[in-house]
Amino acid sequence: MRRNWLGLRQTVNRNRTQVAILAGVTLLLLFALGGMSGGDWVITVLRGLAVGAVVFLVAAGFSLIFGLMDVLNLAHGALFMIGSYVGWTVYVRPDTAIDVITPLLLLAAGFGWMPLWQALLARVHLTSGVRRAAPWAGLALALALFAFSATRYPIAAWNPDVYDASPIVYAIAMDSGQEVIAQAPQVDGVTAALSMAGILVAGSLAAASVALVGHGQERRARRGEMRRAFTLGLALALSGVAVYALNEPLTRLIFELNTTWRFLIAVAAAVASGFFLGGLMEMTLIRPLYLRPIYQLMLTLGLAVMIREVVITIWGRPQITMPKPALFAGTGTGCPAQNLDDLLAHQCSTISFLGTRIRTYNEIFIIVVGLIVLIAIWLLLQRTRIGMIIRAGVQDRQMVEALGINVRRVFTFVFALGVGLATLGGVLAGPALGISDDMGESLLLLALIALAIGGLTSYPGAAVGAVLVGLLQQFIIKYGQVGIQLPFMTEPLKPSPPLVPASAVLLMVVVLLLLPNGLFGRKE
Amino acid sequence: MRRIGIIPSGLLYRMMTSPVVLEARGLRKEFGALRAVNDVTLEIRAQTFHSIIGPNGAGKTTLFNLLSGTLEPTSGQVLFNGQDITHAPVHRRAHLGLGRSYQITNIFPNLTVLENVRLAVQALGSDNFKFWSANAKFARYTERARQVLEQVGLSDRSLRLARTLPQGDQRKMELGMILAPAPEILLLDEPTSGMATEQIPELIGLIQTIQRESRKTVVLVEHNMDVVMSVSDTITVMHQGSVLAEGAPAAIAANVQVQDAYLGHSLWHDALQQAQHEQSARGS
Amino acid sequence: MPRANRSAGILRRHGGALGLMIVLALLPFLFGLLEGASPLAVWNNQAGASKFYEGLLIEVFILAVYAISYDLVLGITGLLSFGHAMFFALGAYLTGILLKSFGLPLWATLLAVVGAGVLNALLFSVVLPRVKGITFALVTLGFAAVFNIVIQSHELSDWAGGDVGLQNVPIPTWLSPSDERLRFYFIALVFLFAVYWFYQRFVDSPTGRVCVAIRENEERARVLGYPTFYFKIVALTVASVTAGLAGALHTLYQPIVSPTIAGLGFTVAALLMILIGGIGTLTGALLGAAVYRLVDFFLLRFTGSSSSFLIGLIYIAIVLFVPYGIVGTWRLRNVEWRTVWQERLAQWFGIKESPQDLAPPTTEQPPD
Amino acid sequence: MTPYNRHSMNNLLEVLDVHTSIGQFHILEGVTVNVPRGSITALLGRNGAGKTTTLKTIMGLTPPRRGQVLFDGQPIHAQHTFDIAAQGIGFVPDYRAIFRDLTVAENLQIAERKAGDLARKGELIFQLFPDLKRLIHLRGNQLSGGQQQMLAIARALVADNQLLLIDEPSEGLAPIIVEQLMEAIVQLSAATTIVLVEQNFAVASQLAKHYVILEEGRSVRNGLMTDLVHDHATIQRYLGVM
Repeated sequence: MRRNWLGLRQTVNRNRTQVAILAGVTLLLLFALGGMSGGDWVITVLRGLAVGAVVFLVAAGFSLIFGLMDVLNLAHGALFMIGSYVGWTVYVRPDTAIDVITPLLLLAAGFGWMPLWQALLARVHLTSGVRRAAPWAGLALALALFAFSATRYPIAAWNPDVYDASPIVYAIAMDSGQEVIAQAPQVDGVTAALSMAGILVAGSLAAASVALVGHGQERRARRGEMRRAFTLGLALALSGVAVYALNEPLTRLIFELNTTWRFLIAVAAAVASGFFLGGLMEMTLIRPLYLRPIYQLMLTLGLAVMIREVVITIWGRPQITMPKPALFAGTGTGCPAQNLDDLLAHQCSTISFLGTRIRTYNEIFIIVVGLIVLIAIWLLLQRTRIGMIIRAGVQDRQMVEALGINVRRVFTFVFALGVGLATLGGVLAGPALGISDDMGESLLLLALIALAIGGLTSYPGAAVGAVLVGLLQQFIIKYGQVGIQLPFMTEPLKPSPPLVPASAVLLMVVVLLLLPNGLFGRKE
Repeated sequence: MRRIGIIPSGLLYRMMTSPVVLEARGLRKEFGALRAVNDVTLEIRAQTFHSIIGPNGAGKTTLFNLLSGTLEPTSGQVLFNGQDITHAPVHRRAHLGLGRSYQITNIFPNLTVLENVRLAVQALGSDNFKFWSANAKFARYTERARQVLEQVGLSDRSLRLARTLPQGDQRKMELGMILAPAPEILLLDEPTSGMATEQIPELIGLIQTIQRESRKTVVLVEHNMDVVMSVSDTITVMHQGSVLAEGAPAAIAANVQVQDAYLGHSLWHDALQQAQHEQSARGS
Repeated sequence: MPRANRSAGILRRHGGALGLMIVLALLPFLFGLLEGASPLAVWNNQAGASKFYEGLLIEVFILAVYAISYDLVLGITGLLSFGHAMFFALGAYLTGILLKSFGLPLWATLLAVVGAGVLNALLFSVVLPRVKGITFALVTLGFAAVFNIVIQSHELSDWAGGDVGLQNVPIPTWLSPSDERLRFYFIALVFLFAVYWFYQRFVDSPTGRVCVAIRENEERARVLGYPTFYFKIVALTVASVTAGLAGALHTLYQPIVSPTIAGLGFTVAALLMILIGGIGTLTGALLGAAVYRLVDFFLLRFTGSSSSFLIGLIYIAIVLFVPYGIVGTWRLRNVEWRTVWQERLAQWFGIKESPQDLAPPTTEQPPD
Repeated sequence: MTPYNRHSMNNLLEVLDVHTSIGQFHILEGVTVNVPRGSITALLGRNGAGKTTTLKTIMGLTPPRRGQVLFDGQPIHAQHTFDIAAQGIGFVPDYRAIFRDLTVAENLQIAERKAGDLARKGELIFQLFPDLKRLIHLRGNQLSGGQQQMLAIARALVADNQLLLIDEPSEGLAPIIVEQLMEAIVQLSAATTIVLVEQNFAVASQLAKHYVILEEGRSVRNGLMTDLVHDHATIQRYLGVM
């Protein structure tokens, strides 16, 4: 025991500043207890933790990506937003989501065959001029073909420009218990088949164009890779066709489900889309730029702008809501819940506690999910081989490679995982915070602040930073309502709303000035 | 200094009596658990040629970094002309008259050779903040830079971008960058590393000439023992972060401890001795 | 050096810039002629295509000044600052507020803008000894974000207009952008070239060279004896003041100030401009600003609302395929060419170089 | 016959006229190294001569601009580092590159190429470096320099490697530790081909059978170590040792 104690003392001595800051924050938290009622304090802490959980999901992915491959993915906020919108679509309009699956799978099939295109193109000798121009021509052609084919494929969708058919209206309808299924445009089988074929060709063409960018670099094809790629592409294409054939029964099936289940499916879809997008992004856009960090910044920023435009075009500009799943939406008899039994029996949306109401989704569920993810990723990092490789890679990428480990594949996985976490955050935040086209930017800023506080590449740092940012924000908001009694002042001071984001930034600046590498950052 | 060999009495006199320019007192630097420099006390006397030798990892470069201010010591003091400069920032030391070179070429790669050296001259002038005057006006800096380039034999390449020079010329240019502001003491960390064998005597000769003619103090880290033995007034041998021995070249050459440290365990040492023996037997 | 010789040298070195300035000065009249309007009509600020393009070019000039100031920070001195929009926005807002709410005369306003610019640069410099690289980027991003938030806050809305922005700033009639646009055009043009000239001089001065040295190898510069901290302050101050003045001009031209110019997006715009033109080249910043604004304008005109999508696409393409920017790519060839020729001449004729003919201090490579 | 076709089955590794640049700097300008099977080949030369870069070029960490690297007769110079390593090359860099936050056990586990590698090789490793067994739960940053060096070599032994590239194993270590390491390397060389970069000539001369001297990024001399030991002029000229 004595030795242990000595070890602790050493740790404390070595990290004096960290300990001081954490102690200071804890003291402030306790001090805050004096300024407001116990119920207020609890709810503020919970809200802080919930915001922290969402920020953590974005920050953790960002930090994993930055730590392992030194890529500052400024599109991370936009991808978080994508999670929200994809989740919303699957949740509120599953019919549209199912309609969209087919074209997406067909498009993916083309990219799945990428090794085939690479091998095929490697046999063709191209002059440098052609090699430079062809990808562009190919991409343009693919885009045109896709636009032409996709618009002819039957998709039942909303229309953001017409209020009666806008996402807002569908969300409200769902919240009030009605299900409005828009009719898909009537299309005969031949047109649908043709458009599907067109999408498949467009995807293949795009993939081939991307493959052409790396043309000319010697690369030994691995045995089995071709066959695997072929099977993967074929499976994707066939499942695309299958979804088309089973469209109606699938739609019916999903509409019959409870909203809780639907929400689960939405979460899964959002995470999957994030995973897929992340992987695709790493393979096509980030990989050529590993040695040019400033250009990565520009690229990811450009991507963020583009994603936002796409989102505005598809879902429209106004903020849309996402109804809470049934499990957290009960308001009838027995609600707000007074105890755990009530809560389980009536699936209440709120719990009564110390004279205030705690919202089960916003202030409990999100925190629980955040905790689960925190532990799951921690286990992944500490207990699995891939986690070991990631931890090693953060320190010394080259050495990991020199041990014979395909770091590129790990990169792709981590990028996909990081974006998957962001989209998970997005879909979770949807019902609590609402969905709008500027949510990505503000959350990215918060995540960056959290990371700067915690240490850019530290996993525990991301968690602590996110929680600190969340708590600080919520306490300032709360004090904005109840006012804070400061010494030497007669009137209680009420911090105004702009102070909320500003306070987080100020915290970051202070921490960075004291510890340039953040709380848990390693000195380089 | 236990054993001092036969050295010219004038030099001995200078070594013993000339004032101490740079002094390290109980200097220590720890990187985590590693003690890279361990209680090093060192006196560099004015206008001497002082070499520091030792196996790789003996802490020579760390010691240099402590002396030049790139690193701050964990404990101990650095004195320059009696003034405590342990915590003086790097640029202050330069103004006091401390110039240093690096083991790995450390230059402004995308500037021309002339500009590299000119920046070194300008550094200690008083025109650094004249942002409204064209550079061309300060001909004296350019003149001095040219003069230095002439001295190190690079005047015909002054307009090339530094990074396009071969390694050996880059080292010469670096030497020029240190010489340019005419510092009182030059700390040279393996100035010959990466140079072709033929070029080494030339560069060392250059350093020696400069040291003698302009009465500078030179501290040199070097692996080439021929060079070290022929040019040094004093040699300090470092081993595992500490000073193992100090003295005139002859004394160091004869020091068994030093031989051991440089050659590792006696097993390998014996083998080499044997080889040397055979060779001298054949030679005679 | 004989005087005549010297002026010839100036002409040779700045000939391109002078020529461009003359062309730009004549451009409104050219537009007028193309449209069938006489130069006199253009002179009298009659409505028409010429007046419209004058406006577009004024915007380009203002953006160019803004971009060149960012190039000094990032491209010349190598400081990755993500809060540059604050320099511009502070100037813009201060001009608007002082003219509108306090009724200050224009000269006093501009003086205040310069003062505020210096203070702003000092604020950014305070953190310099502590944080480097990406952390500096984050801290500056933080400063700018706080400014953006504060300027949009409810408490300041009486002065700054909240999230709508500052409206109807009173502009002195002699400078009115609607009635005296040609005069405004010339002022903006002269301002741009004055700034460009100043920046060229700055980079070519002892101080500027040290800034370049700091970008190339800060550690080495320090060991040579440069207190690099102060040089970074100087660079930031120069950039801050010029960006602030560009902001002031922006307010004078627009009469409204939208909060978007205080956002991260506007810093990114500066980054894009210098990346398009070529980082660390000064001239590239001007070119980049022109490309940025004109592409934006024409895309918006021909493709409507999907233009920002296309712009994003174009930037990604530039990143992937023109990595050194327009001027950077051009200069990459040029310097090598020049070095080769100088060496050849020296070899053939024994010609020695003169100090003026030093290769440009700017790099051909981005400092990444 | 051009040098590019000259391949001898006796050589496990052949580096043929390799040129490498790092960034804008040309580091290697014509390095040729033949590594015969089953012995230790030492790369000698002064600081900055390009020894470390040669090893990195073999590993594909700094791919060559020109020239070829043949491993077992197969060209590997255009491959990714992980592909090169997976063919059976172990790398021990001069900075040891121990993963600081991983335990000793994890540092070894990560080098497994197929499941069970460590179980099979554990005995050999712990026989060579008994210390490591004792330290198995410590983290990389808690080890001393000598222990780190042992771990770095041990890590390269976990997978079935035919060739080991070891960069400056004795750097900064106490003579007694160096001796232990040398013993281990001698034992290893019985079964594995080794390329060794060693600054300490006395150490290198005892270990290696063949040598290659590099200078200014070029290979300038090669041959049998037994001959070099007597060639005092060459030692003096290129290595500058006493």
